[in-house]
Amino acid sequence: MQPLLDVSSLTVKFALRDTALTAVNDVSFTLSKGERLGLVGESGAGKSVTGFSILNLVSKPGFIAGGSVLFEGRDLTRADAETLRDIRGNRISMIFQDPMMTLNPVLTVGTQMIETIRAHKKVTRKEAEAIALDKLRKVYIPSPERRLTQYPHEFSGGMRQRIVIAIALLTSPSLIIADEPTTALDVTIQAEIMDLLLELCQSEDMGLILITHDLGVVSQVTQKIAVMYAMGDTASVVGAPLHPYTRGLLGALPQCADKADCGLETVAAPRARRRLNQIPGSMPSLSDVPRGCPFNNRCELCETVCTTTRPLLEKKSDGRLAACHMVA
Amino acid sequence: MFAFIVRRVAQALLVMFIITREMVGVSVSVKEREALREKLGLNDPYLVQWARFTKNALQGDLGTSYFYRKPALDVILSKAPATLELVFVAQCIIVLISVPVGVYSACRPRSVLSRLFMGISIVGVSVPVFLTAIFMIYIFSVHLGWLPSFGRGNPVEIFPGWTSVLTTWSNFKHIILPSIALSSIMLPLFIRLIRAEMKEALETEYVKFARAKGLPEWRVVMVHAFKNTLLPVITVGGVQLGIMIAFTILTETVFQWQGMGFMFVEAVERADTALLVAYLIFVGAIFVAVNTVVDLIYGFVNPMVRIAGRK
Amino acid sequence: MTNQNTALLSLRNVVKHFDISGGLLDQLRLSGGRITRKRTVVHAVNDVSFDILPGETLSVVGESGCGKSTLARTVIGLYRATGGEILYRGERIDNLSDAGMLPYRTRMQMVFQDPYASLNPRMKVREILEEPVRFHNPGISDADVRARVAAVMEQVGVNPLWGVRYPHEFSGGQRQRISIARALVVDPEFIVADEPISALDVSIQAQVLNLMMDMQEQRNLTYLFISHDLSVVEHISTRVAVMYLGSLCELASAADLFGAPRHPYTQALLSAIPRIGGKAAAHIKLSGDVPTPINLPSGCVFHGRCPHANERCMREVPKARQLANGSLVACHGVEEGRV
Amino acid sequence: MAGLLRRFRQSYFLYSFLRDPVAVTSFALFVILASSALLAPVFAPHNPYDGANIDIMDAETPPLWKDGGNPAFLLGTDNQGRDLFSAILYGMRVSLLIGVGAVAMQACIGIMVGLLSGYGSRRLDNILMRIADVQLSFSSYMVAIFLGAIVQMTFGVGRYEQVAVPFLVLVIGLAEWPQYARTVRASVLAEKKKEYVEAARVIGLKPFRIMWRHILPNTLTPVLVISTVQVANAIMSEAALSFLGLGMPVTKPSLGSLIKSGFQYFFSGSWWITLFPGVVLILLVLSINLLGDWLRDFLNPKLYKD
Repeated sequence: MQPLLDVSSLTVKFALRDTALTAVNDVSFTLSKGERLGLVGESGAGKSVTGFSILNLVSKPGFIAGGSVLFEGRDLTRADAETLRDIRGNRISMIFQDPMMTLNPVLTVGTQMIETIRAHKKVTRKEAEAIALDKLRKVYIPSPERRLTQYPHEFSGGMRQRIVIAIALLTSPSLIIADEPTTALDVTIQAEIMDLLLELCQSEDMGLILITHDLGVVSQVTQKIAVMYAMGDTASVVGAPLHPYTRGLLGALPQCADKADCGLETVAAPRARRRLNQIPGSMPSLSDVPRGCPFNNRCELCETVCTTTRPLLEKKSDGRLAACHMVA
Repeated sequence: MFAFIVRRVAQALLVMFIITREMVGVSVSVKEREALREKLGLNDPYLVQWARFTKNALQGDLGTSYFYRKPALDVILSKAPATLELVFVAQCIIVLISVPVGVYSACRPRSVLSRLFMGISIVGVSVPVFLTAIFMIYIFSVHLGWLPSFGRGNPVEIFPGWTSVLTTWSNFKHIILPSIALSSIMLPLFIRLIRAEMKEALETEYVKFARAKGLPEWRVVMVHAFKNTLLPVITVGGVQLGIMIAFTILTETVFQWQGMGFMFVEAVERADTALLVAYLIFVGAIFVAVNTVVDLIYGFVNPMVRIAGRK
Repeated sequence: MTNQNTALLSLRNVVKHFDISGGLLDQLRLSGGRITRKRTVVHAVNDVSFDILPGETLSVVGESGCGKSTLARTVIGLYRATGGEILYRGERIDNLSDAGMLPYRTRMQMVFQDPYASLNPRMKVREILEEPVRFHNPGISDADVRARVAAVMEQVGVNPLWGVRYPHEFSGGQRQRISIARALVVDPEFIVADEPISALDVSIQAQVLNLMMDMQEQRNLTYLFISHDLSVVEHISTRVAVMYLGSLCELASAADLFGAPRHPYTQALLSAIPRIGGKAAAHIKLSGDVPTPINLPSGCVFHGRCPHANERCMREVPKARQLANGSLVACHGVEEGRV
Repeated sequence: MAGLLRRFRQSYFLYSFLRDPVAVTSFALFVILASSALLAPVFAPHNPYDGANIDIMDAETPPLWKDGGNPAFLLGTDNQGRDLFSAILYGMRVSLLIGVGAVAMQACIGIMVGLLSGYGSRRLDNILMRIADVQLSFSSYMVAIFLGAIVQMTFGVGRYEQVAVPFLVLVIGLAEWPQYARTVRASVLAEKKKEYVEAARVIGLKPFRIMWRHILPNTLTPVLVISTVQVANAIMSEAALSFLGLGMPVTKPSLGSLIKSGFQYFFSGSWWITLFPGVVLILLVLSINLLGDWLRDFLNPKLYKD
């Protein structure tokens, strides 16, 4: 059976005056129907760009320079505008980071919902309104009839994100791409929204790509995790990470330094004042990513081969994928 | 809403106070000053003068024009329609051209046409109104002979006291050049403003979200982006309208357009102070009125202001 | 409550309100044909009392808008408290003039959240670091200033030779080191850190946290650490204070608070932290949203969302009471043994 | 100094300037115009201020290449027989002087008011901004025209000539300062919220020092950007006033008064008296506007993207 989404060797570049910077280099992953994937990385790792390039929505001056995105067998990187428009918001929906910025401040919530339905389905306003009300109930918005006529600023942050989720659900898509959906929200609200998202994905059998920097969130919601570092894809799973970057990242988390339940055997034994395991240096900027493995200048396992050859994502001994020369 | 109205009125009074205060003491010339002073009561303290002036002004008496030997307000009211008509037509030109051009060049910033528009607009900002007017007269009236070079033709009275050139073609021809000249200075500003705001709106998250929702492109541009662009454009538009009334002075001088601006320059030459004062007060009043209307429209377009007003 | 004499800093019923009603005109409202004057006041911090002991790290956690940053700025003297007292080693500092406050400026310093906004973009790093030294030590020689600044830069892990650069030439983590260095050059004993790592990436967060802990060890610093990240707080703190809507809910040692939270809000907050490998479904669901601090709920500020709220909670503001293990909890339910 | 020069030569500023042909061309144009204006006494073949030099018989001589042109007068003469080329150089000098002077004055008042208003108490801010509002609600032209009329009336045309330049600087300066005040105030308010200002307060620095040393340098970028546009506007304002007969007198002409003096002869055939000063005025304003445009794009990275 073919997967729902098959991203292979996706490369995204940004055109500057003289050169093109590579923002996403040769990223591959697949997602089957109803599956949930976490895309994790620090800021600048290219995870959001990857999310947008699935819908072919990379904003200028960015462009998809290579690879393919097969969705239900169709390559979206080569699809024409009409096909793309038909898939966006219909088969694949997106949820953005900041619900404050995502909803248009001068249009009512009702307008923004109904226009989405009518862009994809031949229905009357009345019917569209009924669908909108139904979805608002699904995301537990109280008194949805009244809410339809209100403007976004009349809602609280958590409510707004529920509305964005309701908009994503309008056309019953088979895949939702959520780009940091809870980063702008408070902890308690964040937990509610993640619960809601998980519940809806399970009940509607929707696929989910969750883009986030929070390993904790991802480990609770998704079945697969891909970790990105400086435009690359260093996929592995949190349970017992293979790639040195993922291990370092986990070791840097206070909750993993404090507790031993992260499945991370190799984290250095906590010193006197529970020093955190730190990755030295910082993420390279896109204009000076090192040759070879992009992580080599911060990696403690680095050898000569790492500075010359870029490691490819491959199956390691226990069947997991990792892009690293030093992991068997 | 209440605070808004109170503030507007207070501001208007302040503006009027400053105008009138500055002007009440102004006299005609050194020679005539002393004689006039006593007669007009200019030796009274300023506040007394001001109070008297304001009292008269509130009763519609802005003094008497020396030259016309008529109440200044009457003179102005007879000239106002010509100026307002000119401003109106110029404003129409600005809206009709700046919106499509601004939106287009924001959507396609790299296209040849956009660059051309931008190039023309910066040249447009750099040419003074009176030079545009002179050059246009030379080309279209003197050289080609297509359009009349000055005056208002034979305006038709459409209401009592309101004569218009908009009703017949031969009259309308008179307003073409002046209104283009008048719009020439503001048009580039508006194109650039709409383009800049539109470009900003096109890069917002909600426009990206609208695209991700699969909306047709025209809806993304005209509903999601353009509606948000309107807010700053309306605000600036209100201020610019006031400035445009000031520019009518130049335009009307070149085209000898029988409006308030032309009258103002004549009044300066004739040292007709009462008329000058009345003119400034009248223009100030128009300005305050326009700004109030603009604020109301702004509140109508922007849901956030509407809510704040409701509280 | 701890003895006043041993505390480094004591807050006594500190209140901070902001009047955001604007000018007189904005306050006037036309209601029912009559003009009324209405003030809009943000109740950012309400009646908060606690002590900070020398050498400890006291963290204040809470969701955005709970007043934790306002509290930090009131303590350091950026805001003037509306009510209550702040004592530094037993001396009142909340009512001092700028001149009177000057001696305390070298003893208390602050580290800010945004590494991009907290350094003046038009000043070189060296100028940024030298300014406080020169200001507080008039007549100090250039060589001494340089030596002091270089020593601190070395300590925080920024090469002193980079002092000639401007802030924009540094990465976020390095800037935060410079920001810490600026606080340290005057050799303070108490540092208020307002979300010092929340703008940084995870791998950089660890670097900065380690640096802060190292500095605390080397210089025997006391921290007031403001954060919304509970796992960071658990890691770094001696004691933790939880705030909700400007009020203190619970204050306990880190082990007690994270091991056995008593206040219903603390319980809900802790259950919401996404734990790696944990189960998502165990969240305590809170109904509704955080009310605005403009119109505070009556009684306990949490009653609208609290699963244990009863009639008394709506009526009466709970006082912080000390439990057997030394924790402070402000909850009628805990007091009555319901929770 | 040498180090500074080297740093300038390697700077991104110079690099992107040189890569933009429009910026380089307009800069060159501006330098040529400005230097020939400043050195007018050197370049100009005649002194238009010297009445002894002017012969009314030379009036309305067409430019050199037209029938009846006189080799002594490259661009012809005006209605009084002055050499137009010399008059333009001297006139441009007056225009530039008034433009730069007026902007310097606007900037001084505006920056002071903006700083006080942004960093001072809310009451002071309210008062200052209300004044600026009132000032703005009258467009600068109107204020200038009105004051011009008053001053000309009180001084009389003869004495007005002597005070014309300082008066125009004053009137255009006074008319437009709110632009600066608002720009500065807006960026002071934005900077004031930033944490580096709070950090300076935690150090214990005095408000004046924070305002001067920390906030002011960070508000200068927008000031620089509007300054170019304001110089162009001031030159245009002066020209407009002169065109209405309220600016520079014909005996000491600026570009605007040259255009005015030629206006009445324009349609009777002597087009050059208006055309040449007009073209120079347009070129001068255009070159400044283009430079300002480039500077704004350079300093505002958000706009720089396209």
